[in-house]
Amino acid sequence: MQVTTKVSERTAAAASGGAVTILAFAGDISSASKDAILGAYHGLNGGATKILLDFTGVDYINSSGIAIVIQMLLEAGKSGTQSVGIFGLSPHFQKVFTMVGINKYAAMHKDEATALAAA
Amino acid sequence: MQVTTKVSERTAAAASGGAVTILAFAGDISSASKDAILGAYHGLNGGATKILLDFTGVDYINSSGIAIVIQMLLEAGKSGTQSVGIFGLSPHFQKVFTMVGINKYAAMHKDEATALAAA
Amino acid sequence: MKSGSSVQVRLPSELGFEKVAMSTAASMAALMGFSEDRIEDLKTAVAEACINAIEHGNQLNNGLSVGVVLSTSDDELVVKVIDDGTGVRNAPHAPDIDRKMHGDEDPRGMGMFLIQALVDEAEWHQGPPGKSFVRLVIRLDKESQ
Amino acid sequence: MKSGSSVQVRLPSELGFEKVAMSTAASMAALMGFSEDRIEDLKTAVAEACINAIEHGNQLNNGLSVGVVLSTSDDELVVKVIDDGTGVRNAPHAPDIDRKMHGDEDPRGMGMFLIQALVDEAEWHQGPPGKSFVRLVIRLDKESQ
Ligand SMILES: Nc1ncnc2c1ncn2[C@@H]1O[C@H](COP(=O)(O)OP(=O)(O)O)[C@@H](O)[C@H]1O
Ligand SMILES: Nc1ncnc2c1ncn2[C@@H]1O[C@H](COP(=O)(O)OP(=O)(O)O)[C@@H](O)[C@H]1O
Repeated sequence: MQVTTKVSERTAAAASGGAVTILAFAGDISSASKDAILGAYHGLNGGATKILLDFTGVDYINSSGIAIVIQMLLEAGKSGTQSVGIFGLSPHFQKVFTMVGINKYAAMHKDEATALAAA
Repeated sequence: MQVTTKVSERTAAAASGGAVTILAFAGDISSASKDAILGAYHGLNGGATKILLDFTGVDYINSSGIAIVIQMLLEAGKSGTQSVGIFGLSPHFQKVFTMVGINKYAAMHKDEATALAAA
Repeated sequence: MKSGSSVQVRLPSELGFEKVAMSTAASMAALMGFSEDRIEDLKTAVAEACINAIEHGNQLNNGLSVGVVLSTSDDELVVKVIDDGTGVRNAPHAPDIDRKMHGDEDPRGMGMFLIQALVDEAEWHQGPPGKSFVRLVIRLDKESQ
Repeated sequence: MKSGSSVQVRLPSELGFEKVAMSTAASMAALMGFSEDRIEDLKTAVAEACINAIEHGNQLNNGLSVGVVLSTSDDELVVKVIDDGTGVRNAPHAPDIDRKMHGDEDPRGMGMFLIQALVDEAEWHQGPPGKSFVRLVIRLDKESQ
């Protein structure tokens, strides 16, 4: 049995002005998360150009779940207008995300404040 | 392999005046804790009449470990001069200590501040 | 998790390893959606059952192992802790703290009581060597004890 | 823990149960005194090895189970994850994030790479059914990766 992923959307103000859309994940990030994550991403309104992924509520992430995050970054990259940042990962998963190279396509921040300051 | 129990001693001021001796436990409380716990208790100087046991740093306690705490309370009871209080237990272990009746012989407090206020 | 999934663990008859069974049981209960409170109850019950199997059932004999079988059904988690002893003859009894505090009762002897108090069902079965076990049940619809 | 103690786990071939093996391994490593960092590394490696055994080795077949054997020696913890498949033919390769981001490489395919990157030793053995396994080692004297 895989634990479901919950995704909630909120907006915050970027330090540089303008709005940032935050997708906050809770539960596990695994192969079972595809619909939840890509569904939430596809449901964002067209104007969302600054996106932050909040992993604070997540404690288990496996490589199939990371592949879904990469899939989303690929789509964001294709859009040509969206930038995606990441925060709230534990030090272990910051290391894992860096090992697979995600940091090259999504800025990784410690927490929301740091992420908004850079956005 | 059983995890060792570390016991450290400190003093604090009781709300009612006078000194309180705090024995702070860390590690596991199991059958392997006998020497650490009773040793620390026997090593207290004779003037220590108000004693607090601090379980904040403990996350595993089993029934053999609880038996050692009871042994110490028995000796404190026999002394005729020592009172023992307990703080820092998780809600689960507060329940377990209450189930076996320890609360009848040692006042149980949420944290150090509450315990010192009552001491 | 399909109803009927089961996980088996074999532990050495060495004190300390009850913590491994405790973690396995906790993570299985978490998968099933039990609350943190109930998982804490289960952890203590499983630890006490394993300690008894290690100490009393297998008498700390290195050549024997303790079996832990965790089985799920729709609404309950059943944990069997199996040892190579001849089983428990006595029923669990509540500790008498007054007698303990006066030295009239062994300060120990609280394991079976805690097991029974913390889970929804606890049954001890005497059997031939390798077949004595205690069977613990916690139910999803009974979130408070 | 005596050197040479071992714990065995059998899991159903069902995704999600890798988390149970992960907890078992984590608690065994904690007993041995590994740091939290190293335990996190081990957890991810064990989870990925179990997922591969469940998905690729046993192809999610309910009738097959995944074996996890955790053995301690003085300074290392060895974890074998055994499935009923014919084993892995390919060596782990580092993901190429640029190719993945351009759709030229499957976004998946990072499990074996992570396993090898996170533990001190990882070896894949092809064997007859029930004998294919990956063997992971973490060492106590190597606290940083
Ligand atoms: N698995 C077992 N096999 C044989 N005897 C057991 C087992 N579990 C418990 N017992 C018996 O029941 C008694 C009470 O057990 P318990 O309440 O857990 O307290 P304790 O282990 O501290 O004595 C033990 O002393 C032992 O004689
Ligand atoms: N236990 C196994 N049994 C058979 N094949 C395996 C096993 N583990 C891995 N493989 C093969 O190696 C490939 C790469 O595995 P991995 O790097 O973990 O990524 P992924 O599982 O995402 O494909 C798998 O797609 C599979 O073909």
